Amino acid sequence: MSAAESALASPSPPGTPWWRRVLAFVTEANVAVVTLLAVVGGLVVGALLIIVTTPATLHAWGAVGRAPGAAFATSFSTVGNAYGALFAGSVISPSALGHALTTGRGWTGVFTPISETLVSATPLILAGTGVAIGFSTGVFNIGGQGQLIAGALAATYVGFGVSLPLVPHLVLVVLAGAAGGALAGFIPGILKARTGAHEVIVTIMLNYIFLDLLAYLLTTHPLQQPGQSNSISQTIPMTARLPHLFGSTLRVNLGLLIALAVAAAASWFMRKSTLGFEFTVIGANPSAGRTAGMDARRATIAVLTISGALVGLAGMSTVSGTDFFLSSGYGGAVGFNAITVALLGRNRPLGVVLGSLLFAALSTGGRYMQAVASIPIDLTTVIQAVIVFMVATPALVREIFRLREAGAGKILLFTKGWGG
Amino acid sequence: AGAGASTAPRVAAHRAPAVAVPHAAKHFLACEVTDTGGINDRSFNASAYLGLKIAAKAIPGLSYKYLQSNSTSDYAPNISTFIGEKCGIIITVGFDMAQATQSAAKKNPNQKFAIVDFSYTPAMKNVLGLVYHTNQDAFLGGYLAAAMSKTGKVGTFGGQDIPPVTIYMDGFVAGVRYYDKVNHAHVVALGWTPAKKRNFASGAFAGNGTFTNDFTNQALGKTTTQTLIAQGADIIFPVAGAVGLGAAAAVKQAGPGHYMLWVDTDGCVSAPQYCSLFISSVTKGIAASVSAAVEAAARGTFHGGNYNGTLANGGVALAPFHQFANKVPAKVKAMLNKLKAEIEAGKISIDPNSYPAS
Amino acid sequence: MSAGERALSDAAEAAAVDARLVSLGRVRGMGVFLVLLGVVTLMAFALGVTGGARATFLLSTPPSIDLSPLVMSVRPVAIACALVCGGLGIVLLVRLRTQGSYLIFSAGFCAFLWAFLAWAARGNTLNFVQMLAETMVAATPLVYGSLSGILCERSGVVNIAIEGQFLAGAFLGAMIGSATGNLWLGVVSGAVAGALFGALLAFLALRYGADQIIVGVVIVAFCTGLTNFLTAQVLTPDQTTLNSPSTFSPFAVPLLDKIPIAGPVLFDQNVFFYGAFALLVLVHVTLFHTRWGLRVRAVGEHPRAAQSVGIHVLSVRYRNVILGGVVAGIGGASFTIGSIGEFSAQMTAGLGYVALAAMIFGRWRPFGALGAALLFGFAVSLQSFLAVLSVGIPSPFLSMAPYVITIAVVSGLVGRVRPPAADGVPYSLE
Amino acid sequence: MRLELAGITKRFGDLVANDGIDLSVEEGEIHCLLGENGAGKTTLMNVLFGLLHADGGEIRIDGEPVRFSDPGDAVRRGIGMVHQHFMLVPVFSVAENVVLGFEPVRRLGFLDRRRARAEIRRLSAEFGLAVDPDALVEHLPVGAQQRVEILKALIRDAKVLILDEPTAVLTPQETEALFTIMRSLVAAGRSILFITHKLKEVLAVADRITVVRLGRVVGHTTPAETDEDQLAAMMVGRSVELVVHKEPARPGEAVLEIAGLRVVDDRGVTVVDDVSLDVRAGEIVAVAGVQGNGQTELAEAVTGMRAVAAGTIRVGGRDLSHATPRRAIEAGVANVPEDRQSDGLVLSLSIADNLVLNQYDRAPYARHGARRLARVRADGERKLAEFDIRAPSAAVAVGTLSGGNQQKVVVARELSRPVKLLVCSQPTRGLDVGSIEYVHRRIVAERDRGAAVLLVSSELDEVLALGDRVAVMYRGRIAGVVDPSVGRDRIGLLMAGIDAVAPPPGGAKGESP
Ligand SMILES: Nc1ncnc2c1ncn2[C@@H]1O[C@H](COP(=O)(O)OP(=O)(O)OP(=O)(O)O)[C@@H](O)[C@H]1O
Ligand SMILES: Nc1ncnc2c1ncn2[C@@H]1O[C@H](COP(=O)(O)OP(=O)(O)OP(=O)(O)O)[C@@H](O)[C@H]1O
Ligand SMILES: [Mg+2]
Ligand SMILES: [Mg+2]
Repeated sequence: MSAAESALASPSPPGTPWWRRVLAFVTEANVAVVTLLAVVGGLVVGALLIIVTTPATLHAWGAVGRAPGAAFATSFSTVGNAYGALFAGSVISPSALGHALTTGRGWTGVFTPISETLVSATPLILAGTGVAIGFSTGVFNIGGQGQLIAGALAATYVGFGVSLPLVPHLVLVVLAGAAGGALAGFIPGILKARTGAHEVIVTIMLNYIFLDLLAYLLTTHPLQQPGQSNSISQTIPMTARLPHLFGSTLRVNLGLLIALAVAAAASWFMRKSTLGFEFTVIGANPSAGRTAGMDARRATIAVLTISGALVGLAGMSTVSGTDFFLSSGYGGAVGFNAITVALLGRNRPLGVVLGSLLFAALSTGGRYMQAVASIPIDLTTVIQAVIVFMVATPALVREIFRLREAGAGKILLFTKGWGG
Repeated sequence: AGAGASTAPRVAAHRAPAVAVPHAAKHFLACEVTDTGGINDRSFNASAYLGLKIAAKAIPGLSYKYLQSNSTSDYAPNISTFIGEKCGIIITVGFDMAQATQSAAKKNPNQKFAIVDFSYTPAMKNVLGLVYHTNQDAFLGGYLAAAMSKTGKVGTFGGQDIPPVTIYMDGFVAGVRYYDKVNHAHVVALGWTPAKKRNFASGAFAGNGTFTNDFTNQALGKTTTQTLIAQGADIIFPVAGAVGLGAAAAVKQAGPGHYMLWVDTDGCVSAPQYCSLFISSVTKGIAASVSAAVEAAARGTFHGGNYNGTLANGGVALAPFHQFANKVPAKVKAMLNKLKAEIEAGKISIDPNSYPAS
Repeated sequence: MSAGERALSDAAEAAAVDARLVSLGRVRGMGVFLVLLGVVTLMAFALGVTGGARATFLLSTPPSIDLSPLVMSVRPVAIACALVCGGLGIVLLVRLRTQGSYLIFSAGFCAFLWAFLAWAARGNTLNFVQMLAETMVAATPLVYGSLSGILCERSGVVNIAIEGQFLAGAFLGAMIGSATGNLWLGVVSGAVAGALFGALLAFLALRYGADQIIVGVVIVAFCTGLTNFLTAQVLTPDQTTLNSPSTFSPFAVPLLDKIPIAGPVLFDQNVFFYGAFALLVLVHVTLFHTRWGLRVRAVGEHPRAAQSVGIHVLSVRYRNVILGGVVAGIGGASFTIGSIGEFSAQMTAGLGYVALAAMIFGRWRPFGALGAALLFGFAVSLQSFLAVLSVGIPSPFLSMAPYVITIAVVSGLVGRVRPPAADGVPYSLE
Repeated sequence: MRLELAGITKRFGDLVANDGIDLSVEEGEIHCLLGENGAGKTTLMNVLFGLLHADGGEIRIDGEPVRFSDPGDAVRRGIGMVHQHFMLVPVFSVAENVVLGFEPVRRLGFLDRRRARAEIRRLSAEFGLAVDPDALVEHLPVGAQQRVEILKALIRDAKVLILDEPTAVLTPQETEALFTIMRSLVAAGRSILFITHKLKEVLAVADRITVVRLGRVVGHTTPAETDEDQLAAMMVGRSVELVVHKEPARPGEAVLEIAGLRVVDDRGVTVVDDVSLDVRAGEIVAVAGVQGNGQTELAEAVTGMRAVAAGTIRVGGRDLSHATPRRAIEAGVANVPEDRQSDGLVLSLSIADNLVLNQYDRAPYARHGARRLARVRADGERKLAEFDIRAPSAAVAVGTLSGGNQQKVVVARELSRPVKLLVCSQPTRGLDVGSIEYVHRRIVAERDRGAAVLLVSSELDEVLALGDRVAVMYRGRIAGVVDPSVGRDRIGLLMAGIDAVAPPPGGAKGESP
């Protein structure tokens, strides 16, 4: 269920004053509250990690007997700096804002952080939605990384391979990205349907296979940059790049809109489309689906293909949105973060969007945090993990924060096991 | 390979004793953006960072920091973050970052950059490209390895089939073949067979060799090395950054009579626990040239362009023998010095294909 | 007994299903595949070489007693193998019975492999023994990982966190082993690290009914981030004291190590290897022959049934998940103090997931998982030898070989698997 | 041993499953607990067995109050339970299942399988519970599985044995065998709490009877002082038609034509062997047979669920020999599957969704690939009323309904579209008299509407009550097609593969495989 929905669903008899209803809402373990507290929890854990691993604070705590005040002061300032940077780097930097307000210039500087956050949220939304569709059909797609690469490869080839005017070229590139990912998803799909090979195994293996394939293609004509002997691809032309939304300096681009559109479509698809319903049924009880005339094999293939296509779009969105070329370092953790984001969003596109924004903010902020406070960016991974831990166990959050059991908007988080 | 028009070793010129120049002394921030290998890769990222540290020692008031890149998509934002941080100079590491660096440099003509393992043609005003002719010292390493091998087989492998790696292996193989030629020996170099003709754009392989396709998976490095040893090699030359530690583990396990050449840095400094295995190291003066570039920038004497590290300007070198100082025959040492001189003078070829393979 | 009873017994026969049997379609597939392989062998390896080409296989390395190397003339060997391979394929097709089909197939496939190796090593020498030895080494962490998985999932808890437990074990093992200079302490702390995350999984999944796969996935993310973070913050600044442990060196088992081939392959390894096999036997025996094992499996198959005979489902699961953590933690330690020495970020390179695959592939049975692990290990070792023999296959394709082979086997031979019935299903009394 | 339940109350959320139930079981008696679906019988037994914890009331053994925190306690106090949904591990052997939690071990906790077998053989002999200790439970017919459950209780030396709807899944022979066992048990001084929906059985074996409805006790009685109609009325709270009223069939032309049908399972074993059978419009052909003799596979083949190896299946002239379930559905075949929970319903989905499970993508429930959820819901509510499915609304998950109502959902779905052929397998398994009456009426109505009905049932009463013709299957073949009037015994023997004329081969011992 979506946060929005649970907000409406908070059960309190009509005629209770609004503030009572608000109070009731914020003290019950509904999605919104739990997620918020999860974020708090994540930041707390992160803060502790900073304190116990920063020499300065450790030193201060060593002398806590003599100067307890100092210990706290140092800890606070260290954590404060770090998290200040985290915020400034991901949402808005107060100093930049102040500067802009006073001088009236440098507004782009004000919006850069949020733009960067949106940029790194884009592939997460797409890939996360893809994985979520799989989950809600009982298919566990760990192949995000592979499908990402496949999509990126296809988009790149079409990007430099063909020359067309902007619009048709872009359309082609987008389709190519989807197609590439779809192919990478189709493989485990068909294997599971025809031979029963478990998608978890196959998708994991495909991740490595695509990594190696990328490495190979990058040193091979035509992908490799001409005259370049390094494993680096040709750069895609302007016509194949997703246009920026707000001027050249802010990198947030059309990819974001595509991602949001896809999420909305997916939400509709899972809730209202007949195929989505078929997926749900087969995810919940394949044999019942079969009795009702559904084709479980076809559905399995379709699910993994669609799931792959969306992840492939994520690959496209990075190549033609921000990178414009491929190299061996491509991809990073997007494929795996997609899984976490899907879970954080409870397999609901809306949730995935929100989750992606949160994750993106943490990692863009993390970059700035490392630059300013020299706290390794990996801290944000830890924070992200803790958040999902807590979202996945509302009962725990309820206990820690003494919340009431939620009526409506109760959190139901599930995946299917191996399913055989 | 990579024989770029060697401009005068400008950078090296500034590596005189570091006297703190007042106007540079107040505050200067030097920044490094790592590639996906990470700051602790025991290879060019680490070396570049060492360069920053050296510069910081040399120049009071110089502070430094780094940003980790986890994927290609991080390069541009990492660079712009540092631009926002008012870094005096930004060191970018690896050809992966060439594009990001170039566009950032174009956008910010006053921002100084130095990029490791890449050179721009035409050269840029505010970017210093640092490239190293490591086939020169690798040639010496190959000769040394061949001379020290008891089994008549030496082995090498790379982290990935890319020029910064294979150029080492070319030199190494050339050195081995040269040894065979002049000593009528039959030492074989496993792990890399350079193609007669290099032609990347066509997609033909620049040779046929052993690669881990990974700069971090040390276990793979260990397996590969054990394989080389199993196939008879007794001296291993891994060209794969931290994966080399896997190689070291394997060599150590293989027991006495098995040794190796470390790469990029002096192994006895960067991986001291294995110093007893390192006959020598085929180094690449990243730290020195980076620190030189930083110091130049701090002193306001920075010029863009390209820097080619060679044996001649000390940009590449064969490291000291350390524990092998008296195990390496004097004859060999003398020969190495002679070869060094000849290479500097361009008197002998370091192209593997100019010598017959045995 | 009444006629009805008789009818029942007949009915029972009629209804009997053996889940372990492979379907005939699959047998047919295997047959066809073998025949094709036979043809390939003939074309590529027999006719594809010059008549006189010879390949030499080293069959003995120290410490085993000396065997003279095996020198083969490639073409005849390849032809023989082709015949065996194709022949067995035809056997499968004509007898079309499921019993023993795996055996026949494996035999045929081995014939193909032999021909392939002979071809790859033509005009060259292949250290066959070392190839097998490396297979073992590569398989070892996978054995730990899949055993961990089996321990958890046999009791009905999905443990996707193996990769994370590997990392934690590798990290703490290296750090403690290095700081104290005592490798055994390293092993212990590796186990502790694994156990901690096992406990976390158990706590969240069992006490709070959190989804096991979600918690697992997140534990991996958590461990990755944490070890990366601590490596940068704690280890790197103090590399020499905190992150340069020595490593367990192999020790040869007296006498046994003299056995040709088996000696160097099985009896000249380090403690983690021997440990893995000891553990393997231990888990198998306890799981299938003791009261403990019976109850664990009951809990994993049908918790309510177990509970209805007074077995405490949750405590069984707690125990097993934590045990699984211990095993995975030790496996993790083998990456550092059992192999390389120092810890480096994400050094487990996804092997935790491969171990998971091995467990599924091995049908949640220790020796099945061993088979999977060995297959994967062999593929790893094979690709590195092929690279050194420079057979002319682009190296990226060589490195994808293990993964391709795994997929081929999983879809070609294994097919649909049957996990413990209650695997991943949260359990609550009411 | 004397067992008393006093004022037992159990709530699930706001639903009161047991409401102050009083009950006592004397030593050496068979006490029947009777009640419609959802009355709270199983819940009560689970409380008694320590699987659930009562919200009120107490349990007394020989007058002394006891608390069962888990089944372990109950077992220790001599209570054994055979659950409605078997508590057996399918992949375990009989022996492993029986001794589970009670294992004989040698040193180091190694299982002593030999002792387990011996013990089981002893008990089997003592109480005539024929079962092979080494057989895998998943290979056993339900009757044998039931005996395993009983053995489980006996090996723990249960004084009071709870049997929750043990006969729901049994054939007449199996039921008879069970009764013999029950009698020998009470003869040995044990007492039995026996739950069933089948009034005949109650009257046959009960010493005393307690009837519950909506979680309350509505009365105690004995077989002597009551009869089926009275019991039915007590259970359901209204008078129930126990005999199915149907006019003699007026068969039309053949709708289902099966010729030389052979079905092979995925191991190559022939499970349906050269079966030829016609079902005509307006007639009900009941297929009788012991579980696992091919009748299930026959139904599956007809509904397109299972591949056909040889022969043809035609429905209304259309060849469906190699049809998918979907094509069968489109050809007008309705399918009430044997196992409603695993094949018939998606328990996690709403009633409304389940009601359109095979129509979800057709008008009026979908347009251009988009579902019309509002319409689905509206129709759901309508059918709730039409088929008298007891549920708060069509939006609730089917899983929360009791067995009877779940089955009504399946029937409602299959019958609310034009049907040429209705295939129903075990349509009333586990249902109470009220629901049975309802389902039977529906099936007959469908016949009279002119549909052909293929009814697969191991419930002899049902076969006799509904079938216009009875086809008996044995080992995949049709042992004979007879008129229901030939009577139970003849049909029972056919089911056992014994032609009535031939004398039954006596003394065959041992359970296979
Ligand atoms: N993927 C999703 N993302 C966010 N919220 C969702 C999603 N799916 C469902 N919801 C929430 O759950 C509610 C119920 O979903 P459902 O599909 O039943 O819509 P509905 O109310 O039946 O639509 P209609 O009124 O057209 O029948 C939706 O109104 C929406 O608020
Ligand atoms: N675990 C549970 N949670 C919520 N409700 C339950 C649970 N178990 C049973 N119920 C409800 O309690 C009521 C009594 O269920 P119970 O299974 O005892 O009925 P029953 O008499 O056994 O019916 P049947 O004859 O179908 O077995 C039913 O309405 C059922 O839906
Ligand atoms: Mg019941
Ligand atoms: Mg019930």
